[in-house]
Amino acid sequence: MLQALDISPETIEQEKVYREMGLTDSEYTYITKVLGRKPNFTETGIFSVMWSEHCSYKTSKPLLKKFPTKAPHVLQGPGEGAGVIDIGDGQAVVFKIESHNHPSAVEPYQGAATGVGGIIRDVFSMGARPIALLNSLRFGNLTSSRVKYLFEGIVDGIAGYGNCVGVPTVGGEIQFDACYDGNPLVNAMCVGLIDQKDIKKGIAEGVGNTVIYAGAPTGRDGIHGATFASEDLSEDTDSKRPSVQVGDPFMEKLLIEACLEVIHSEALVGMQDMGAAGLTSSASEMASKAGTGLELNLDLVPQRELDMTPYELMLSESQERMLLVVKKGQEQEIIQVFEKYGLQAVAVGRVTEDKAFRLLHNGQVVADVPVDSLAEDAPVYHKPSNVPEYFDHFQNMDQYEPNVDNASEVLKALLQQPTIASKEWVYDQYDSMVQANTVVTPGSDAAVIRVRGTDKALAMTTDCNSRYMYLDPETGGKIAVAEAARNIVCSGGKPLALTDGLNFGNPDKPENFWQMEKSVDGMCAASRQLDTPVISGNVSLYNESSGKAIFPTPIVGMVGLIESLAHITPSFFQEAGDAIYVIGEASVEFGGSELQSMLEGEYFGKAPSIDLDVEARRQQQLLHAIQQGIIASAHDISEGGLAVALAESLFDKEFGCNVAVTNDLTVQLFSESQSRFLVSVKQQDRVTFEQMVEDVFYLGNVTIDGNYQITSEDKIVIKEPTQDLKGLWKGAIPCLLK
Amino acid sequence: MKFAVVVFPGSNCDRDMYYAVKDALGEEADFVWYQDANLANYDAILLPGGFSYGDYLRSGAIASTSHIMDQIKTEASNGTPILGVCNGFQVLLEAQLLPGAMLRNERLKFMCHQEGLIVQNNQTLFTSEYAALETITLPIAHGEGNYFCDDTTYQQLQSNNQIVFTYENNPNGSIGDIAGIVNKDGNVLGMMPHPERASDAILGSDDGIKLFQSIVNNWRETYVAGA
Amino acid sequence: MKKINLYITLKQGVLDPQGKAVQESLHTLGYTAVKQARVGKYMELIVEDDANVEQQIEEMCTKLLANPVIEDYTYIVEEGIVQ
Amino acid sequence: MKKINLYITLKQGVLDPQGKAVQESLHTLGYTAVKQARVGKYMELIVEDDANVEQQIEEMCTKLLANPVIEDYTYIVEEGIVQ
Ligand SMILES: Nc1ncnc2c1ncn2[C@@H]1O[C@H](COP(=O)(O)OP(=O)(O)O)[C@@H](O)[C@H]1O
Ligand SMILES: [Mg+2]
Repeated sequence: MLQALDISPETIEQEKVYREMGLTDSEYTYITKVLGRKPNFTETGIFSVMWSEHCSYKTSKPLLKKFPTKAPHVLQGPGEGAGVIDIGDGQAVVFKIESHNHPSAVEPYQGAATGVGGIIRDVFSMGARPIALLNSLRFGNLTSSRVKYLFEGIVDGIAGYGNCVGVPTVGGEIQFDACYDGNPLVNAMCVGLIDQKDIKKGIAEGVGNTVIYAGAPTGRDGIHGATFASEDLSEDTDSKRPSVQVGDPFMEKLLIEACLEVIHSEALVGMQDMGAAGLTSSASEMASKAGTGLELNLDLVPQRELDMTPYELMLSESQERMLLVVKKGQEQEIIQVFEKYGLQAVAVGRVTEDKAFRLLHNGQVVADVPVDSLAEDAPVYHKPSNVPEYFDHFQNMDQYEPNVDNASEVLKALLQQPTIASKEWVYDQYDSMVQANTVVTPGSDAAVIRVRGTDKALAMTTDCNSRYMYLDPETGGKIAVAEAARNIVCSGGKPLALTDGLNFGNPDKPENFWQMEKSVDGMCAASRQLDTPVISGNVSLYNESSGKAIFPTPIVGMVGLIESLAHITPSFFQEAGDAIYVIGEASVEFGGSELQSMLEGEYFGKAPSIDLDVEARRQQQLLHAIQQGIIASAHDISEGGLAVALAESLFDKEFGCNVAVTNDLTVQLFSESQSRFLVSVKQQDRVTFEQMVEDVFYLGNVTIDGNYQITSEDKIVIKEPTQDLKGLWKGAIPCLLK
Repeated sequence: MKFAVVVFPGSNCDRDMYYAVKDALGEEADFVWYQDANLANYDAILLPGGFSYGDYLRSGAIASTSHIMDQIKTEASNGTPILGVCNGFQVLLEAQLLPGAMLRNERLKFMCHQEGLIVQNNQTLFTSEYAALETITLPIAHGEGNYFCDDTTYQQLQSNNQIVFTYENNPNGSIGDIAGIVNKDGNVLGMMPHPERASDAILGSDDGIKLFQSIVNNWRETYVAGA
Repeated sequence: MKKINLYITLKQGVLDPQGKAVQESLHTLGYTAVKQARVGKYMELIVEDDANVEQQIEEMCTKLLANPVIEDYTYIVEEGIVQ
Repeated sequence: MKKINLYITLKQGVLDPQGKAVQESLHTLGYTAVKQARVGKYMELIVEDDANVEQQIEEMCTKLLANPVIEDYTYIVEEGIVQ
């Protein structure tokens, strides 16, 4: 760890000390140009974290620009703590997703916990009350003890933090694939609710106004965390371990209450959390956005440890800290609120006119750099991109057709694949009901949270099938957005907008950058077509271990509006006798499927195709039918195909079904063709339903006998007690962990 | 009737409790911050769930030493109905207003889901609206809900009819499947399941309403003549 | 300054699922020689010298640090700690 | 049998929210002489005599019992324990 304080600007240049901090030679030269002199040690550190990928998005910016971000209902797009969407009645929903992959690989509990803490702060820093958490997780195969350790620790960390702060964890998704063995992914999403008049931005306006530091004192935790997140995980990672931060959800809970109280004070000008790169990024970004400067006296910053240097104070990633800008003379009003909650709040600086970021320590100026050079004017790179060989090879392959002789056995095996199996072991550990608004708890397509005092509710989900992304990132990108929207629609909501968590490998490799480009292109196309603009997001690159990149994993977090509580639709069958339909046809599409992985041990070929026009039309028609009250249940067909969706729809009430399929049995049962739904309707609604929704095929009925039964050409091809299937599906993950 | 919802640093079911009283019951409720509390003017005291003081050391331990507990003890001896749910129950145990202690769940994991409960004693201030041995569904959400007491205490609980709720399928290892107990005088109830989260059918169960309704009805019978 | 090393353990007769889980995990890892594991708490308090520590520590333990229904405690006082 | 008393503490500089909460609570109770509190874990392992304990315990600590990223550990071996 770099500790030396007295390294002179000359030494930094001659011995290229800046490289250890993650700056390149040309970046260093650029800094000397901006400053007109050599940066000192503290300044070099400040530039290095602000120009890290994590803070500056220097390689992903050109791609992020492509996202559609505007729509009449978007009140705040990307750029603030979180995006904001109008939901009517003067209210708005605020949400964002964030990754904490690298810290979680090193210390699973604290890494995941602080990831949750960080994303919650992003949401309440806007003035919104956090009302829900979701997550999206990726692990290697649950056969190695290291993966099990990471899995248990990460789930425990998410639970430990979320449960304590009192924000329900209501949904998420998990996939298991070997490419995540050494590099698990932990993406956490937080959703907040706000009255539009209370929206606060992270801006340092008003020359002369006071900068207040609130929350936990600064320690030496997580120094260079942002840079750490911008490098490959390597053998070397061990030596960086002390940089892992520890979270204090109790402190966060107090911060939430205090911040949501000061939001109503007209003394408050702006507020931002201290996330990656701590005090450095929050302070400089607040000034940069306001077109002002900022002067901080570091001697006044609350400190947990003795003799901290300016470098350490500025780069620390201690958790549970906020930065506020407050009208001059009204500081006490704000400070008192924090004190009521036993929290420290201290004036540490002021807003200046000169657009400089100036730091004082022991009476001396220890850093003085133009604010914009840190934020807005950070370097941007246009990385070379190259089609990977594997892609062309996959595109030229014939459609893969699996060989299935015993449909029953295949179904049972599929239900036990960890990616498909019940995640109850996970979400039972999350308090999914605190705040007493959770109408649909985890285990459904999308979680549903009612908006108290109205007849509205919010549906939310995270999705990304990274196998498709690997085979064909552009198609995969479309599917990720479409699938998220499908899950919202199934629960009765109209998809509003999305937040993206872009997880990729090292962008310096042209093949990886190509994956990024194509994924984003696909996501853009789908979000345009489905009218779900991108309002916030996060980028995590360098997700590699032993030189191998993870599958491209751009996670989509989506929120939808359910206009009336009466529209809330379950994902499972409601009553025996109801008619079962599938919307959409299946074709020979098994590339990237769960079945392919199970039978072949790898993924290859083409991803399932998707026609966005068809997708949009089916979603609209299904949502309309739901709003008309003729849909008893709706579930999207995803991993494992129709056979798995059917089983999942039976489990809750342990019904049976009697379903007849025609044509190729394997395709009908297991294909992962897109834009399909499994729905049930009351017998008397069948005619209306068939008139309202196109591409529907009647499959059979829900039965009371508790047997999952499928016939093909008058022969029974599967007949299994639902209870048995449910037992396999529920028991798979606990069994692997034993 | 006027309820106090006591808020400790780290309480997080305080609002849920408040809305259960206000919206589902239509009664009055105030949040009472642990520091500036005056509990004398309330007809019932609710200790909500959450993680007071982060559940550091032992759940409920640090809150149980705060000054407001003196007032709560006074009110308890005055016969004021006091309900502690989840963390509130843990606080009551640590404050020795109820006997026993809470251990970590047998399987060491936090758990959150609906559980079936049996109303073992419907002759209390809190349960008179339930039928004897009625089975109800309430959510649980806790990591330390494994109720423990020594044999003597357990026998006393039994012989005094202090066991109010038991689990149908013991989720956490509690002695005697105990989910909730009342003090000897019958005015202090501690329970791990969350009745306040079961106050609206849209949330999966409204079996919790009768508990609050019992408190109100018993108060009316005692204090509101002819009601 | 004095340093108090405080050990809090579950009472005999109180089930210790955490200890059991530790033991099982150790067995899984091949350490089958471990016949029993119990998990408790260890606290270090730094206390000002002039304080009447020995008397106060008993109080602190019974009032807050240990729960007598389920826990036992012992402690060791180290003198002359320089902070 | 041997008994191993194992003490696991957070590394210097690692945030100890639990210790902080305990300290503040002790202050509220009037024990203001307590200048610092740190909370760790204490484990007692009973191990068969023939086991090559001293060597194995190091392994057990680094592999399972402590997380070297944020925790330190020390232990004492007591010989000749009769169970
Ligand atoms: N990490 C998780 N956290 C919380 N809930 C989860 C998690 N993983 C899965 N779930 C729950 O299980 C449901 C089913 O998961 P999944 O099979 O991925 O659904 P889908 O394919 O419809 O997105 C999710 O919608 C969610 O409610
Ligand atoms: Mg789904």
